[in-house]
Amino acid sequence: MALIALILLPAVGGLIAFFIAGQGERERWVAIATFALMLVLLVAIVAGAPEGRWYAQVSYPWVPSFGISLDFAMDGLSASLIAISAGLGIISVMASWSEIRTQSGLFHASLCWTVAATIGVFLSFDLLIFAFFWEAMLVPAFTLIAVWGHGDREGAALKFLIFNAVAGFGLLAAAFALASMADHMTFNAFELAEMKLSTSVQVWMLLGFSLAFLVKLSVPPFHAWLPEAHTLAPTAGSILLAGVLLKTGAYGLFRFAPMLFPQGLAAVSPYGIALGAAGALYGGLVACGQNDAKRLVAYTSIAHMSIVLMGIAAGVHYALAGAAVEMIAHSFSASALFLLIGALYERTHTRDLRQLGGLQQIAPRFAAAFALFCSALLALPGTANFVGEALVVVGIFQVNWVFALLALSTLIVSVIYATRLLKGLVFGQPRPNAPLADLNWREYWPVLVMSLATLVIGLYPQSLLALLEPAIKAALVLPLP
Amino acid sequence: MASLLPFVPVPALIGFLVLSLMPVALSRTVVIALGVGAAVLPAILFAPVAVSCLEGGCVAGAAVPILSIDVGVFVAQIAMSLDPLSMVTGGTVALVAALVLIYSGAYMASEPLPDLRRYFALMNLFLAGMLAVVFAADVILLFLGWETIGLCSFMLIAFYTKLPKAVSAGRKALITTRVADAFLLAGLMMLFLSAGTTRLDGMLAAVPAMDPWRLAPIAGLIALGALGKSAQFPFHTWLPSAMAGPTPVSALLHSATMVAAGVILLARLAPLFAAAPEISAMVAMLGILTAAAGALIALIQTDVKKLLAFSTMSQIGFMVLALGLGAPAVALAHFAIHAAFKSLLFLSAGVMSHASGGSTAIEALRGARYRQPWAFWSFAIGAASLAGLPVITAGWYSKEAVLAAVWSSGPCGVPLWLLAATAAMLTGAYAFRVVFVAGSQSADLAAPPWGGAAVMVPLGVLTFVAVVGGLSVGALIGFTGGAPEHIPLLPTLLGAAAPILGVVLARQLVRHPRELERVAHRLRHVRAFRIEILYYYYFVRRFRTIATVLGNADGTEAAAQAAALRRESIDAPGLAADDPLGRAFGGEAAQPDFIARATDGQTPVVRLVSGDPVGRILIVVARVFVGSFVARFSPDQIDRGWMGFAGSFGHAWEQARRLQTGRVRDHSLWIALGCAALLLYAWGTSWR
Amino acid sequence: MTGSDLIGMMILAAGLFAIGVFGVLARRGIMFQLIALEVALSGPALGFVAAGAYHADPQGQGMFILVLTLAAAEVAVGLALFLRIRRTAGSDDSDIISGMKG
Amino acid sequence: MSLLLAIYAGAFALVSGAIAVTRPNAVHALLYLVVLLLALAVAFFALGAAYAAVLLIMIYAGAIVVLFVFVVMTMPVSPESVTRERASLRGAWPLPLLLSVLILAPFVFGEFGVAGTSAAAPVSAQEVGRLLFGPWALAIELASLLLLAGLIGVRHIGRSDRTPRSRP
Repeated sequence: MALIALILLPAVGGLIAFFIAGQGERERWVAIATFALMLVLLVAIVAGAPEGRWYAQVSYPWVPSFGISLDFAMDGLSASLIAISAGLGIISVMASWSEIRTQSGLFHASLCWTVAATIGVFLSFDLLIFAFFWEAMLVPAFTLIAVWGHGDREGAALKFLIFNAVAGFGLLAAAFALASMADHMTFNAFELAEMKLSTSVQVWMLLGFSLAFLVKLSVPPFHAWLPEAHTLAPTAGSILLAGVLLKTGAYGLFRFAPMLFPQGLAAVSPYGIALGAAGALYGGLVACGQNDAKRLVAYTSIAHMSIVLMGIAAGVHYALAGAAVEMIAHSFSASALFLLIGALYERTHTRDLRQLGGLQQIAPRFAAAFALFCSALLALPGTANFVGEALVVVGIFQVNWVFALLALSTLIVSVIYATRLLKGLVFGQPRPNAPLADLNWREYWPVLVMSLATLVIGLYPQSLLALLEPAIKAALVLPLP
Repeated sequence: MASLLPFVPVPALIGFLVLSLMPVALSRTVVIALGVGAAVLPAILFAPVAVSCLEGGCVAGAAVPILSIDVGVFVAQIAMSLDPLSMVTGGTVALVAALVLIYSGAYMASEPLPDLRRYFALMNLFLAGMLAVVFAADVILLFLGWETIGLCSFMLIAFYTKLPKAVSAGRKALITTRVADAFLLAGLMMLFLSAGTTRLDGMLAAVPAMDPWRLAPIAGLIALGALGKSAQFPFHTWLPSAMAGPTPVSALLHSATMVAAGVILLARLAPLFAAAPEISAMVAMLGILTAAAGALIALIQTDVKKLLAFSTMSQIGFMVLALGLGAPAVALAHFAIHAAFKSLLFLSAGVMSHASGGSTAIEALRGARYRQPWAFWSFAIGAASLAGLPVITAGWYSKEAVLAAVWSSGPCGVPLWLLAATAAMLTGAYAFRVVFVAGSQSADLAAPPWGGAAVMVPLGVLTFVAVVGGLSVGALIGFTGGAPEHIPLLPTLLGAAAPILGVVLARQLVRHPRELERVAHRLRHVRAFRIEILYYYYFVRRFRTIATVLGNADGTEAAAQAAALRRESIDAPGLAADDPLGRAFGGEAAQPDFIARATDGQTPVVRLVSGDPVGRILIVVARVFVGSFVARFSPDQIDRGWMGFAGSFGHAWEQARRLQTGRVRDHSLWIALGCAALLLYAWGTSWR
Repeated sequence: MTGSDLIGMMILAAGLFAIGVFGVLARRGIMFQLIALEVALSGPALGFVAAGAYHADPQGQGMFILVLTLAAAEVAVGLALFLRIRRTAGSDDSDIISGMKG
Repeated sequence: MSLLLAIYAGAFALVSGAIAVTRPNAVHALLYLVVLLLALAVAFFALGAAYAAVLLIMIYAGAIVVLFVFVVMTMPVSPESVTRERASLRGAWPLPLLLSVLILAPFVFGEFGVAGTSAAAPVSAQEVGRLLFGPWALAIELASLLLLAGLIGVRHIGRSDRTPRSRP
């Protein structure tokens, strides 16, 4: 029951925020309260969880004739992702304190509804409900970009919607095909996992599923929507997009691909790794050429998510652990960078690397934050990204050392774009007569929390790995250790 | 009592921490008391463990786990091993260290307080590190101890920081051993990767399963690492120059314990080397080579400490020879006995040189017999044991065991035995050369009052061990799992004759110093023996020239000029303007346009500082890479592809529109067509 | 009434329907299309009654009655449209009204 | 109840339908339509569906076709309209013919599995009435709704003095 409450809470919170949106900050505090309440509820669930992998499991038959039932379950992986979503929710509200003036009620409502839908994705184990939340996620995200974005925001929002909605059909089609194959039609992922399908059928099903996941994961050639969506979205929008929405793709692949189609994934895994490696390299190289800071970070997200894909496709223990950690680490680094660049944009109204610079002399806090998260971007040891990417590369070495070399080259490219971002923003001479206010408390505390998280996971990954261990074991496909 | 083992090195560690980090100013006596106490305690703590071991408490491979680090993907187990090997070596190290520290309590008393405190802290840290190496049952603790003793040897060699020679000797020792440690680390890592566990016994269990082409490099690398630390042939240059440190340091580190760490490691990993015969053969060759060369060079030395250093190198050559031929137990026995009499020699030489004004030249010791009778006689007994005079000294038993092992080690055993015997004879020669010089008459007989219990006790104990220790050699070999070799009478007799011959040769050399000079002079010119200079010309000098070229010290003014340019923030167009190499490229026009285009007018990626040719090449390559390769990616072709695809829908719509004529007839035509198609399909599939 | 007889009647009904469709498609005049529509409608009517007869089930004729009502309503509206078009567009050619042209 | 008569009448209806559809002159087409309906009625009688046949004649031929006649009367059947119809028909008949053949083919060549014979007793009007006012009551209501819709549609379209309202 608690799990359904976890989904309804942000939904209802959004509704309340929408209706009481008078002048003043009421709806912002309601949003923050909702997300805080969610975190408390999550902690309560995890604390009171029985032994074993699942912290909580609930199942209500909804349409028995078609075998559709509301079954939600939460384990280590989904718990941490939900915690991040709620945390990023609070951070995005704080980040858009001064930025959003018009219709802020609707803004905070769509923030809450996006998080509600993503939590639905993280919890649901019924394929139809999963597909429902998968599509439901797009609507509030679309409004976030379309209404409060910059520049050609409608175009970017439309592109985002078309890409993801069309890909969602792949998921839906595969889900229905899979459900109908069961002797009695059922959408429950656990029952479907028991079905013995031939490898070729599994591969086709996997392609259907992974179409949706790859587009949401924005692995090149499916990444075209991400740069515009992230660049033209408001700060809160890009934080949520990078921190939460990208993770639903990774989560789906991590959870359902090995569970439903083990042989399929094993057969496809070399191509998956190759795609991931090529994508990471492509994302990195394109990022090197960008002049707009936010676009650069958007392309780095593409590179990092391709690395996650490589980890999952490799299927060995190290790689999966690496992918899981990389997912979470990327949430912190990407959203922090978007927050900082957004704050910078609010002050200087430009994101062009060639015009910015010299933060070191005039805004030390900015410079410090950028330095830390740029180092996280290039996976400096000691940051969580390093743990993720190192484990992925080690895992891939076990599978195939050629791809591992390719993966390593992505790390090299990551140095190029990370240092370019750092040089563009922090070093060099500040523009002569441009006084820049340093980070105020609203922006400083979220960045502090996220940098602490990155460093703690970076220096002591055991804390996170223990949490994710059951999920990783369940996702093991290849016979390798 | 076995669980006491992990606590044996702890007092030494605490001693180090207290002495080095305690902010409180300690008085001289407290420092000495603390230093010596912290060094003696491990020996005391070790006694009960040894007793329980003797009663059969320890079997090969038993280990006391200390802590385990769970790295998520595998569990690293740090443990200390409780087997005969660590008992024997641990006992020797603890005993010798305790005695040397007691001796140095008196010997170093005249040092200024801060140096004294630093000395005792470092000696205690060394003891802790050495015990860690000796007891380690897993690779992590082993390498931790290994590096600590390397560090302490550098700090202790360079103890007299004011002497430039000592500091350079320290650096030389550190660099050589670090190079060897790098080999060792590589070997251990490869061993870990193929064995999958960090525990030594686990690794040794995995050795038979490993295929030979993977095992050979591992064994080779580890052997190189061990030989480096034990100052064997390719890495031996640092040991003689390490004598620049204080005598107790040379006594403890560079004679008994540290240099033998390599031997201990090779003994512990004996099954690994047994599985790699060609590597063991190489090790044996290096051992015998160093033994012979060390003995020969020691013969022509004029400084007693240098002589003893070469003697240590030669004796360890014997041990390595025994190891190479697959007799680790014999090597360990020789190590134990050698540690005793070599530290005895060093300590007594220290006393004699201290008494004769501090110089360690052999000539300066002339007449020490009458000035320092105690010290002289203990030195003489030590020398006897080193030479291996038959029956009466411990050295003979252990050397005899080594020679027996060499004799019965397969086909080429006999020639090796001959070489080893000549080396033994030379050892006898250079050992007794010093004794005869020290024993002869000398003018100034005044013996300044020096010594005292703190010096005499260690010398006494060591002399006792040097003499009586021999009886225990057989038991030691049996205890550490080796089988004593039974060889025919003739080689044993010849083995016994060799040292006596050595003594006669020594007497000849002392009586006719001039021949020795001629021999020494000729030897010094033999290129093979001028290894010291060899190293200098081939490695050090070349390295220095490259470093200066790269550093391009004269490039500094170019840097200053560049900085000036930048300050006025003149946006010099890229490479050419402010950088000497740029000009060398042919001035302004030469700068390729694609670099400018790539960095599209923004300030060049990196302002090139000082004339660093290699650095600049990298920068140019990076910018070319950015310019030509990355630039092609910047407008994200895939994104344009998708938008093009989306655009194509526009044209498709144009055609589609023409279809919609709006006439009722056409629309109903399409409807009818659809209906016909459906009927055909239905007929095709279900009606049959 | 054997099965093959029923098949025969069905074929006749289909024939009627086919002719009706031909008429609607081939003729440009709205009136002629309406007439063709009536012919097409009579096809299913025959089919229903034949099936009803075969199974001796009144539902066949029930359906026929529904077809009748459909025909009536449809003709009424069709003719009203025809008159309307003739008054506004001035001709009874169905191609004139192509306002829906894409 | 003779099957032969039913099939013969059906065929006759088919032929008259074909002719009705291809007449350039509207009145001729209408007349052939009436012939078709009458033939159909004969077929219904042959099939034992007397009630349906009577309805067909009364309502279909009697009322609906008469409606047609009224409207055709208002149409000037001038010789040039006839020639125009003939020209338009000549130019456009191949494709629709192909299409109607395509629609007919499955029925003709499809081997339907209707096996066995059934005692095809004539269905009396009582049974049809009992059906209509029994289980089919709702169907009849819907039929009446359909007619009402037709009525309203005709009234709305048929109004002459409609002033064209400006679109909102």
